Amino acid sequence: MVRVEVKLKKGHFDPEGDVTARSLKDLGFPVNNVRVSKVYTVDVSVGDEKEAMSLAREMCRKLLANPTKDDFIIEVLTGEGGAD
Amino acid sequence: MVRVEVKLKKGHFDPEGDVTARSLKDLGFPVNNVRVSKVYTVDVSVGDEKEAMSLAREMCRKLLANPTKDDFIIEVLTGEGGAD
Amino acid sequence: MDLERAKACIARVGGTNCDLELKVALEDLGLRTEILHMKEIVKKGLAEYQLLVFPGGFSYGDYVRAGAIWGKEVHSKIKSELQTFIEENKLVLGICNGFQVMIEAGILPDGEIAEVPKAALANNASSKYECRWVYVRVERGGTPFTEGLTNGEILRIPVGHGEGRFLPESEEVLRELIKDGCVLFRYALPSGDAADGEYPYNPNGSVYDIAGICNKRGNIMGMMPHPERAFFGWQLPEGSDSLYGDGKKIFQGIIKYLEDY
Amino acid sequence: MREGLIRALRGLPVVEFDLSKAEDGDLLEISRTMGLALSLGEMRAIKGHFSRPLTDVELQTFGQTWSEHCIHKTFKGIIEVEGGRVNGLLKEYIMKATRELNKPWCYSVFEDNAGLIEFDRGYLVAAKVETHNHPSAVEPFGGAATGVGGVIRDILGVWGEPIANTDVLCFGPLDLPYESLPPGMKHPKYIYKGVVAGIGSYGNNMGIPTVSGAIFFDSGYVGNPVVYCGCVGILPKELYIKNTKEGDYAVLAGGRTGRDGIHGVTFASADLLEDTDTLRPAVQIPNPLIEERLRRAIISIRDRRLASGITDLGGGGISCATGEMAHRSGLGIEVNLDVVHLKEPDLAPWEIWVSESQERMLLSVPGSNLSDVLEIFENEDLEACVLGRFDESGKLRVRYRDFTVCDLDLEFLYHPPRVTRRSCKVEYLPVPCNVPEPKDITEELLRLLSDPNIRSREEVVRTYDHEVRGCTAIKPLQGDLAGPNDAAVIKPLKDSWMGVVISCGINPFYPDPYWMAAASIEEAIRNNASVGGRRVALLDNFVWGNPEREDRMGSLVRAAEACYEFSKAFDAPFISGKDSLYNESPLGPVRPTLLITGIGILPDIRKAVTVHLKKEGDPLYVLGITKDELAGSAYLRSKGINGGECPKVDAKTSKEIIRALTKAIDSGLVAACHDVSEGGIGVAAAEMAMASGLGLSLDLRDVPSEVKRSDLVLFSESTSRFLVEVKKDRLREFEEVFQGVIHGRAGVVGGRTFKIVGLDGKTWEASISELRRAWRGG
Ligand SMILES: Nc1ncnc2c1ncn2[C@@H]1O[C@H](COP(=O)(O)OP(=O)(O)O)[C@@H](O)[C@H]1O
Ligand SMILES: [Mg+2]
Repeated sequence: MVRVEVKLKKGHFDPEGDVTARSLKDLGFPVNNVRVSKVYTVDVSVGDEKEAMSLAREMCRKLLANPTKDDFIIEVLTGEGGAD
Repeated sequence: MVRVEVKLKKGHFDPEGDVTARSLKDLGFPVNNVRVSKVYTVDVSVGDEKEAMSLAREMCRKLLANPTKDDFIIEVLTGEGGAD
Repeated sequence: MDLERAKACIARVGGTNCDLELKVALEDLGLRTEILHMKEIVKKGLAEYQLLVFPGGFSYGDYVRAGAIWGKEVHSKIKSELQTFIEENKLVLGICNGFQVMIEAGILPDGEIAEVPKAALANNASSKYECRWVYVRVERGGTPFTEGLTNGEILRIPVGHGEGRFLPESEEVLRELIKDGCVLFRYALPSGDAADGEYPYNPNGSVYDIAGICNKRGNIMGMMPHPERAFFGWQLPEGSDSLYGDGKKIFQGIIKYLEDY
Repeated sequence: MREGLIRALRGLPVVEFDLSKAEDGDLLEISRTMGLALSLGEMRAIKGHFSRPLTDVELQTFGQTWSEHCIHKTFKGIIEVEGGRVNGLLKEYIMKATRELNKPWCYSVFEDNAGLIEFDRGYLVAAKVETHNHPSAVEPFGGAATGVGGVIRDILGVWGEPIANTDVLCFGPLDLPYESLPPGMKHPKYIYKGVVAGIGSYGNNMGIPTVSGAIFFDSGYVGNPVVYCGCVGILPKELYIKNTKEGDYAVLAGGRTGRDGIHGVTFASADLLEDTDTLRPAVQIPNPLIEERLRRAIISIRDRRLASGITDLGGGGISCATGEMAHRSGLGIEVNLDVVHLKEPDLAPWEIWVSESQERMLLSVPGSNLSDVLEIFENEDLEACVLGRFDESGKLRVRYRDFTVCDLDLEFLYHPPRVTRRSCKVEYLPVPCNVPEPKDITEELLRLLSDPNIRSREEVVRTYDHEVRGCTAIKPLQGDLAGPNDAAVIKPLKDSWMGVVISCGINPFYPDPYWMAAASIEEAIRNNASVGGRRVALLDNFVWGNPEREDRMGSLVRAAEACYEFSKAFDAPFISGKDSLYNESPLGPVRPTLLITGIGILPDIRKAVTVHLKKEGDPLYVLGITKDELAGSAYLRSKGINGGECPKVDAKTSKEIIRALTKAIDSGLVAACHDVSEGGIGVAAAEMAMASGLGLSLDLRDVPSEVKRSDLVLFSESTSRFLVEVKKDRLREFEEVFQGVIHGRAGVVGGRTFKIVGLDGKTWEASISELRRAWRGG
C-alpha cells in the first residue's frame, strides 16, 4: 500500500484553496490560508518497500503528477489496513 | 496549521479511484485498488492544539465533509512550515 | 394570485451559468423574472418573490464539493429569510448545481435547512461529466412542480453534470422519501421502466434512479436534469414540430401554482 | 555580459543597457539572456534607432511586440520562392481573397481580436480560433484550459457574448511505447486525457457549450501535440464600440498579475527542444471562476455603453494590450505599474509588464463613466485598477515608483523590420500505390470504423457540456445513438429562427500541402452545407514547424496559395485566423496542420438536417463523383501504404452540388445528410446507419464513380461528396433539383443490416450492432 500526496508547487496560486479559505472565513473561522491537495491511496502488489517506493515514483511521473506544477510526497504504508 | 483529510467512507464506491486504478493498470502497474481523498492544509490563527483540533472538526461539519459519504482525519501540525 | 403580480427570483453567485436560459423559459410563460446576485438577495430579501430558483452552473468553481460553498453561504447569509419563504408556501426550485446547493444547504430532503445534510450528490459513477438526454419518469404528478403531469409519464430532458449521484444518508432516509411521495423524478429506460441503475439511462449511478426530489409539502424541489434546456421543441435532439418540449411541463406547473397562490 | 553594457538604475529593480556600445555578439547575448527571442537584425534595428540606453522594460517590450505571436513576422514577412517573392502570406493570399470578395456582410476582418460578420436583427457574430500547443505539451490540463480561456477573452475583446466553443486536437498514438519517448516528453495518453479534461472543465465552468471539434492521432504529433480552441460570440452591432479617446482611462480587471506565464510569448516561438519540465514559469493555472465573473461584468459594461474600447490580455500581457490599444486608436498612453494587483509582492517592473497571467482584460473608459465601471467590477467581486490614461503623445510610457521606465514611440514599435524567409518548392508527386484487393470488404470496414482516427468520439464529447445556454439546436452527437453530426447549429437569438452553423475542415494526412488546404476549405464548407448552412465565413489556423527552414516554408506557401484560390473559388472569405510556427521537438517538426473553421448561417433552424436515417424505404443518394484518390486516406494509412493520388478539389462542381443540396434542404426534400470524408462512402454510410439503428443497402454500381474496384469506391476520399437520404414522396422534386448535377441513387434505407452490393454484384453484409461495436470499441 502506498500513499501519494500530490500538491501544487510552492508559489502556484491555488484557486480551490482560495475559495475554501474565503468560505471558511465567511462561516466565522479564523482562517488565513488553505491549500488543497489530493491523496491517492494505492494498493499495489509488490514485494518490498523499496520497490513500492520506486513504483509510486513512476506512477507520479506517468500519471498522478505533473512535475511542472506539482510536488508529490510518497509514503509506503506497511502493516495492516488497506484501501477500503 | 491543521491538516484535514476528507475521504469517502469505508464501503462507499469511489469512481475517481476506480478510474485512476484502471489507468494505472493500463500503464502496466500491478495495482489492485485506488482510493482518492482530498487534503486541506489550513492555516488557522489559534492558540493551542486542542482548540485547533476542535475548530477543524467544526470546519468539517460545516463545510469540508458531507457525513453522508465522507469521513475525515484531522492532524494538527505544529512547528514551522506553513501553507505555502 | 394574478400572474402579472407574481415574480420569480433566480439566484446567482460567481460560477452560476444557467440563469439566462431559465429566465427565458419563465418569461416565455409570462412570469416576471429577475436574476439576483446573492449579495443583492442579502440586501433586499425575498419578500417580493414567490418563486426562488437555484440554477445550474459551477457555483464557486464547484470547489470542495459541488454546491457545498454556496449551500453553506445560504446558511450563513439568508437562512431565516429562506425559512420564512418556505413557510409561506412559496416555491423553491433547484436545478443541477442548484439541486446540489439545496442538498448541501440541507434544504432537501427535509425542507428544514438542516445544519448537516442528509444526502449527497456524489460524483458520477462514471467519474466523468455526463452531457446527455435522459428519460425521466414522473413518479408523482399533481405536486406544484408536476401539476398536470401523470404518474409514469416520461419526459425527455438533458443532464449535464459531474456530480449527480444521489446518495441518501441511510436506507431509512430513502424509505421515507419514497413513502412520503417525495421522489418526483426517476431515470428510466425508453420503455418507461425504471433504469434500475443501468448506464447510461441512469447517467450517474443515483440510488433508486433518483433524478429529482421534493419536500413533504411539495413546495421545494431539486432535480439534476435541466428542464430549461428542453423547454422549446427545437431544443430536442430529434427536432420537433411542436413549439415546446417536455421541460415546459414542469414550469407550467409552477405557473399554475402561482396563479392559485 | 561585457563590462559597461549594463547598469542598475538608481535604486530600482530595473537595469539599463547601453546598446550603442554593443557589438553584434553582445546584441545576440542580450537577446538570449533576456529571453527576447529577437534576431540580430531586429536587435540592430533597435540599436540603430536609439541614441540613449534602453531599460529592460523597453527591451522586453520589443521582445514581446516583435514576437511571432504578436506581430506575425513570418506571415507578414517577405518570402523568397522559386522565381520570385511573396510579399506577405497574409497580404498576398489570406486577406487578399477577402478583399477581392468584398462581402458586405463582413463587418470587421483581420482587425480586431476576432472576425465579425453580420447576423440577423442587427446582431454580429464574432469568431476566433487559437492554438495552445506548447503549453498543452508541458501541462496538458492547464495548457488546454487556458487555451479555451484565452480564446473566450478574444470574443469578449470584441464585446461579444460567447455562445459556443470548438476544439480540434491532435495527439501522438495512444499506444505509443513509453520507451520511444525522449526524456521529459509526456506520453500521448497523458496529454490526451489532460487536454480533454482541460477543455471540458473550462468550457463547462464558463457555461459555454463546446459544440464542435475533431481529434486526430498520428506519430507526427508525439513531440508536438496540437490544441486548437475556438470561440463564437454574438453582439448587437451598435454595441461594437471601439472609440478610445484621448483622456480615457485604461482599466485593468480580472485576475492578479504574477510570474506565471512570463515569457509565454517567446516560449511559444522557441523550439520545444529542452526537457519540457524545466519550462516551469510558463505554466498557468486556469481559473475559470474569475473569467465567468469577467464575462458578466463586461457584458453589463457593454450593454450600458460605459467603455470606449476593450481588448484582452494575451501574448505580451499588459505591454501588448496597452500598446496595441493606444496604437490602433492613434494615441499614446502612460501606464502606472504601481497599481497593478499582484499575486506575489516582489515582481520586477518588466515582469509585471509582460506577465501573461490569465483572466485579465483591458478597457478604455471615459472619465465620466469610470466610477460606474469600477462599481460593476466590484459587484462581481473582481479586482480592477486604473492602469493609466490615453494621451496624444503617440508614445508608450510606463511609470514605476515615480520613474519613467519605458518611453517608446508607438510608430517605431509597431513597425518592426520585415523578415525575409526562404522557401523551397514542396510538391507531392504521386506514385502509384498497390493495394491488394481485400477478400472481405466488411472486415475492412470494421477495421476502419475502429481506427483511432475514425472511432466514435462519444467518450470525449459527452464530457463537454454542449447544451448549456439552451441554444444548441443541432448537437455534436445526434440522439441517444450519438451519430456524428457534420456541424453544430446554435440558435443565439430568442426572437429569430436564424442559426449559426459551426463546422471544421482538416486533413493533415493529405500529402500535398496545396490540395490538403483545398480539401480542408472544401470540407469546412461541405460540413456546413450538410446541415443546411450557407454564406460560410472561414478561419484559418496554421500549425507548422520552424519557418526558418526552407521546406517548412515551402509547404506553408503552397497551403496559403490554396487558401487564396479556394476562398475565392468558393466565395467564402477569411475573416480571422492565426498561425503557430516553430512547432518542433527532438522528434522533428509537427505534421503541418491547417484547420479551417467554417461559420455559416441557417435562415431557419427548423430546417436543419441531421445525420441519422429517418425512414425505412427512403432512397439514398450519393452526390459527387468518386475518383481514385486515396493518398493519405484512412484506408491506405490503415494498411501502412503510401502513394496514390491526393484528393483534389474541383470548386465548380463542388459548388454546383452544394447549391443544389441547399435548395433541396430548403425545400424540405432531405431527410438526412452526411458528408463523405475520412474513410469514404463506407464509413459515412455506416455512421448514418449507426446513428439511427436503421439498416441500409448501397449498390456500388450506382455510385457515380471512375473507380473500378469495390473497396476503392467505398474508401476513396474524393472531396465534394455527400450521402443523402431523400424523403421518398419527394423523390421527383429532388431529381429535378439535381438535374445536371452529379448524383446517383445508390441505395435505400431499411432492412436489418448494413448491406453493400459490390461492383461485381456480390453482397457484403454486417449487422448494425457489429458496426457499432467496432466504432465504439468494446
Ligand atoms: N494567419 C492568419 N490568418 C488570418 N487572419 C489572421 C492570421 N493571423 C492573424 N490574423 C488576424 O489578425 C488579427 C489580429 O491577430 P492577433 O494579433 O493574433 O490577435 P490576438 O492577439 O487577439 O490573438 C485577428 O483578427 C486575426 O484573426
Ligand atoms: Mg487578442
